[in-house]
Amino acid sequence: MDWFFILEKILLISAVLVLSLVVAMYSTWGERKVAAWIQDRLGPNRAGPMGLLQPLADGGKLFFKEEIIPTNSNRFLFILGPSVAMMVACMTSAVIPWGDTLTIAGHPVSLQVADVNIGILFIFGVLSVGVYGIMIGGWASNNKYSLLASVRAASQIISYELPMGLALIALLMLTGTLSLKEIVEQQRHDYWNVVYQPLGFFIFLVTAFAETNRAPFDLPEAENELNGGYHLEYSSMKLGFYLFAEYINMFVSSALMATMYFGGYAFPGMDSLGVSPNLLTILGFLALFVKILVFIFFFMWVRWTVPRFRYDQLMRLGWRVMIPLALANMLITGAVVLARQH
Amino acid sequence: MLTVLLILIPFIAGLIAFGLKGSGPKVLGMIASLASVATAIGTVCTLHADPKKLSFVTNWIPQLGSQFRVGLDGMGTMLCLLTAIAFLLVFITIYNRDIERPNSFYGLMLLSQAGLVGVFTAFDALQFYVFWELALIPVYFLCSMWGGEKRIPVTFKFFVYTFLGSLLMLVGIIYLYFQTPDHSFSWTSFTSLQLSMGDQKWLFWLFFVAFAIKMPVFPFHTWQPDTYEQSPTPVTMILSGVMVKMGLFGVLRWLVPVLPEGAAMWTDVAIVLSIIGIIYASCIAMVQSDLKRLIAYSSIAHIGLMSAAIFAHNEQGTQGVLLQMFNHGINIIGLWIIVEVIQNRLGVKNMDQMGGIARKAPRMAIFLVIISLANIGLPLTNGFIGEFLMFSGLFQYNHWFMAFAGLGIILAAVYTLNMIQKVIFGEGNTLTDTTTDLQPGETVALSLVVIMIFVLGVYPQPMLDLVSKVF
Amino acid sequence: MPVQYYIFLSIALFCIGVMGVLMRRNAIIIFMCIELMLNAVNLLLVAFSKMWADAGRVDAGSAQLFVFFIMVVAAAEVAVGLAIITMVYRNTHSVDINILNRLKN
Amino acid sequence: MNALISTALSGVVLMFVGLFVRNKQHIKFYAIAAIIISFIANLALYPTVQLGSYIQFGMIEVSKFSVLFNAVALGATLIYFLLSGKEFEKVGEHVGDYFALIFFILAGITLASSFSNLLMLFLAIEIMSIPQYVLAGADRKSLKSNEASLKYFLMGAFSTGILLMGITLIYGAAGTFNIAELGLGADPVHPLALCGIILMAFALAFKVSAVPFHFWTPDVYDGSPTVFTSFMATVVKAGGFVAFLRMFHVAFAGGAVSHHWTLILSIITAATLILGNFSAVFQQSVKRMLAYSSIAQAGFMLFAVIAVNQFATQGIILYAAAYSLATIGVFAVLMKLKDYTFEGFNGLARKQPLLALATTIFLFSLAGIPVTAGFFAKYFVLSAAIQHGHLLWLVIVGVLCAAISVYYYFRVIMAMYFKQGDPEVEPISGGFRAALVLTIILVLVLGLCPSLLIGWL
Amino acid sequence: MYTDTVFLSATTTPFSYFPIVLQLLAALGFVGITMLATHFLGPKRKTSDKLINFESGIEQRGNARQPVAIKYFLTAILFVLFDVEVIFFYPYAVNFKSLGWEGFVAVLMFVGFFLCGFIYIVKKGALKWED
Repeated sequence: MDWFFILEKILLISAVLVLSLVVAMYSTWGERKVAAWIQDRLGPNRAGPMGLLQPLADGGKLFFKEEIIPTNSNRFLFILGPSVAMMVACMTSAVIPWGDTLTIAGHPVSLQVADVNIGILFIFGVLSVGVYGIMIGGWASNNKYSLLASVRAASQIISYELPMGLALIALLMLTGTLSLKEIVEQQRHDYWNVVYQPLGFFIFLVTAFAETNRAPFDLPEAENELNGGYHLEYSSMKLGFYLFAEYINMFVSSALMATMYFGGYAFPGMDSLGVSPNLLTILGFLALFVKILVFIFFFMWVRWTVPRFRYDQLMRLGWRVMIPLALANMLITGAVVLARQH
Repeated sequence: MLTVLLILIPFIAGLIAFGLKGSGPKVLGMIASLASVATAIGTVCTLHADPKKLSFVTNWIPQLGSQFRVGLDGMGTMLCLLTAIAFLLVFITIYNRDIERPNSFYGLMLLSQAGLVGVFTAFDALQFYVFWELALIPVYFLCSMWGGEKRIPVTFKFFVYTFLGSLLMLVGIIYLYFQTPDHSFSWTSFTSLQLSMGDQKWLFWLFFVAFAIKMPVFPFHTWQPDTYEQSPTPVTMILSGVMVKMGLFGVLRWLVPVLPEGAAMWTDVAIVLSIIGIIYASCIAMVQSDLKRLIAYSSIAHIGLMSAAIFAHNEQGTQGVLLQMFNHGINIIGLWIIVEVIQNRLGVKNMDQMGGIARKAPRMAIFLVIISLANIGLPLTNGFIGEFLMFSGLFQYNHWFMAFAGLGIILAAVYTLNMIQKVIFGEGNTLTDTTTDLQPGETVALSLVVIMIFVLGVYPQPMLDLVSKVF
Repeated sequence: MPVQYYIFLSIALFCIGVMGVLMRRNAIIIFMCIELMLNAVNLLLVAFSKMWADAGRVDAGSAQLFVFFIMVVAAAEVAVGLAIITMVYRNTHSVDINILNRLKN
Repeated sequence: MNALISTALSGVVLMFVGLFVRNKQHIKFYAIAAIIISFIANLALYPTVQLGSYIQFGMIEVSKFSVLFNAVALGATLIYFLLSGKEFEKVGEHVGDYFALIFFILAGITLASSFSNLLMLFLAIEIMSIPQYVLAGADRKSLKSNEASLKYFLMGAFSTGILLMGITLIYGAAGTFNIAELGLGADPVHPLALCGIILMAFALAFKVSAVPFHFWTPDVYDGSPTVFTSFMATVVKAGGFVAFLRMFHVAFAGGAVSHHWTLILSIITAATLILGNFSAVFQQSVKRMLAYSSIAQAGFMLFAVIAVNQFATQGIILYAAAYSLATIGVFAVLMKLKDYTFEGFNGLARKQPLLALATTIFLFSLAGIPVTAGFFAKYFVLSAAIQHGHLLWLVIVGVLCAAISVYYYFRVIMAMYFKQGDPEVEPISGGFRAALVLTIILVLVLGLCPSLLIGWL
Repeated sequence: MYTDTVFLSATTTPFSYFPIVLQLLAALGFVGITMLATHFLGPKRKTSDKLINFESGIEQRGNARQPVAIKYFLTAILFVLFDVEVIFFYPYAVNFKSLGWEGFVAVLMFVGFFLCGFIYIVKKGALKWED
């Protein structure tokens, strides 16, 4: 056991967690700004310059709000729900390679918390726990709207997990590995995967929207039907956790898409720049961050542009369109890869 | 081929009978039984001329080494003849009776005949077992459908007893089968087995119980009086006249030759059981007021004597048994015919309600007396010679046994005479006054019986010649 | 880690599952206990697979394939089982298996 | 192999036939056609296997035995469709699905008769079981059906867990799933293997409802829709037995290991025989009586599992055929009656002589009376046990129990022939009569000439 | 054989999962501490009206935990089935280059059965939400 290794990992984990939280916080700010921009308004502009302190104010507010647990609810599950949601959101980032290795004092430091050989499966597994957070929260509230919303959310999430899994399989056929790090390294020397997998990327994108309950798939929290959805009974930081979890998920999904389809920390021509490896790693990290921001912007753009689906449309899209599409994508990928091999 | 014919005639006639209506079945039954008797007589002649012609072998289940193997020796021929005659007598007796659903009745009767002949002709153990069961099933239906009030439970008891016994026998057969070197069921393979004493000791019981139930020997007899009482009388005739011989036949053909040492070892036990049966049955017969039960118990006593004589293991005893099998069959059928007639006329079975029949029906009375005396074994009747041989055989084995068995003769005389007294003599009553004498059919049947009684009583030699032909 | 640890863990899980099946009355919980049994088996299979792979058997991976099949079959069972439990619940408003004894009469 | 493919495909086809064909009568015809095709496809392999068995993909072994057993199972199913196909419509709407499920069960059975790998054993058992859970609960409105389904499901899944543990422990001991290569015969027997064998014996005993793992059987058979009980209690049970038999004959026979399980299985067998028969005696409903009788008959089939010899293999095939035909026949008649108690049969002989005759012959066959198939079935399994040498006590128990079984089988016969009554009988179609006569003929022919069946082996 | 896979020959040890455990602990700590902190920080002025469920101002009637539409159950059940079918693709996808066209044909067959089931449930109306 190497103490430096542990220290390095603890620092990295803290950094990643803080980064996700900060990004999530500023996503709320960004979201409002984007909404304002699209709707030709100003958006938050009072707290700090350009309203930059607004997220802090919001966070503080959540901390100091009164915590309400309805008498009819199941107390333990009521608290467990948002905790699970938040935990899951924090865990997915563990296998994402944020950058190549830095060399600090002779020690190589990988900018990835854990390079496991089943990275994709890990994310997939952790993500599917996320549905429990919503389900437990909705059930524990003992409120008809919450329950309905959580059941809807559960159905929606599991339905879109299938095409997501199939889309990943196509990617897996292409790369032959489940390790995210290796996937990135492959793209560093080749075209980005999106070139080979445009359809796969599209499917993944759509399912990512559905998995994170983002518009136009935000039926679980459809205000006009469900009074706000599964977290209707929540207040203070528990509500905050649900909201944060959603934004962190959005951030992680963006990171994943960037990693798997858009080269991750790799950018074109990075190996011919001739700068020091450490600098290159930092540049790579910045490249990844830019990609992530683009995706986050895309998420927001869609939210304020596309209207919400009806539930039957949503299910039909998931089952009858996405699954066959993903299957076809998988088979075509397989055939093409095999054909090119011989 | 004659042997196969002996089975096929009643079998096919039986199947056809199910489909006939009106008087068709009984005509067919009569024709079939006449044909059977003719065939049986033919086999007797063939046996004397060329016994090989009576064997017939063909493959049945090659995987098991089981063959369809029929054949006849003196004993088998005699029993087939008895069967054919018995059925003929039954059909003659009941020719004018109204029977419900005659097609089923005659069909089942003929099928049971086929089963019986099959048992007597089988020289393959598996086939023997199959026919053993086949003879039982039609009788079960006959008793249950046309019998008395308590017929269903009583007949069922009979069935379960016999079935259980035969299953034990099946286990024995399978065990023996695995002992044979060529894995065969044939009688010759079985008899040439050299089994250890330890095996014979317990195998004996598997077979003996099956046969003892059928005979029946004390203490396996409890089904018998009830069944005889509850069965329709024509069926009782078959049961007591022919079916009980299956047990004796089984012992003679399959038990003693196959397990000689086992049989020798348990001889005393078997004889003691038989003698207990004789005395016990005779005693009960003496106090019996129900005519059918009385004859049933008398049958147990007679069979007990035969079974004891078999286990005496000597020439004379065995010859006596063989003779007596035929004669007892004839006599008991004669008795049952009279019982049937009485029951038909009076509608009762209790002897206390009878009496004075002699006056109203003298012919019947004469027949009853003759047949009863033959049944006790009076000299010059057919019963005498067989009983004499059996007693001398038993005497050779152990004279104490003979003495106790002889007690049975005296008791038999007592209850038989008592029965004659009660039934045909004495005061008549309103019921017996209406009795009419024998009808032609019954007269023919009884005359045949009496003729056989006297012929065989005076001149038993042909029968002795026949049964002495061993395979 | 030695394979014994896995064996003991699996057996323990399996026994917990068996006890649960035998003692609990709620159909869903019984069902979950059965799943626990299956997963104990899965764990053990993987452990044995590793054990035999270390012992030099080339086909030791077949045990891991077996796990896949168990998972698939378990899923099929889950599907049928959940459908049955839902059906029973809709008819009796209970998933207590004691209610079944009441149905008998 | 052919049977496996054709039954599985038939299942899929019937699923879709059920979707697209509205006329339920037609669905039945499709099913019958499919089973006939499967039957022929199965037999088409016979010339190939005559030269010897061969193993495919290291997973299934195609041998004369498997082909013959599949033929029996498919043939019995054909008879079942002919006799009871109409009853499917009474259970519910989804007739095509029911047929499809039955074909999937058949696929499991064909796998059970030919597996050469423990994985295939597991799959066979599961493919056989899962559709049964659904069939048991097919009558969604009936609480009894619900109960049967849930109970069957929980018990079945539980025994699957135990089976898997057994398989895993055996794998731990042997390092392979191939049943021919397990090589457990060494002395002393590996403790893991021993535990595994015992667990597997228990699990399989569960599936074939041997005492003391039988307790689900009466309730499940009683609660399920009668038409499916008929199938579950016959063909499927035979399939369970064939898996049992293959497992113990191929994998666990020989060497020191067989002593360990012979005693356990003997005790299970004796308990099954005694309890099954005695419980059957006290039943008031014929359907329940048949449920217990199926337990009792399982006892006889277990003889074949214990005794590892030629007679056992022949016996299991014959028993499967005899028992399936007879029980399917009795159930087919039972379904024509309104009242399932013994009294419901009173006087049937007068009203419907053919039904009564058929029932009588089937019951004779079940009781093991000669000239019916059941006699030789019992004969062969008893022979197998006697040849084994150390099981004579078990044989005697079996024989005594056979005598007891006569009691409850004959109760039906007595009711039909010797008692008065006016049973309510549904109208009988000509096709049904023809199928019934065909079944009678089959039972009798097998009773006269078992070589016609086992001669193929 | 199919056994010589990435799964089996994986060189990574259980230790490579250690950082994930660390992250789990960190996440757990963060969530726990935040929960506790907000519990103590916020005001507590509970009234009975505040603690009843909010249903748009209408008084709550009956238990909220009623069985929902069967469609949701059906979706869940179907998900379980299809998800494990998808699982089967993973080992194939990892090995598919070495399995070549033969394996591809086998998977085509598998997909065929998959689609059979899929079409069946679609035709059966299991995915029909429109009514």
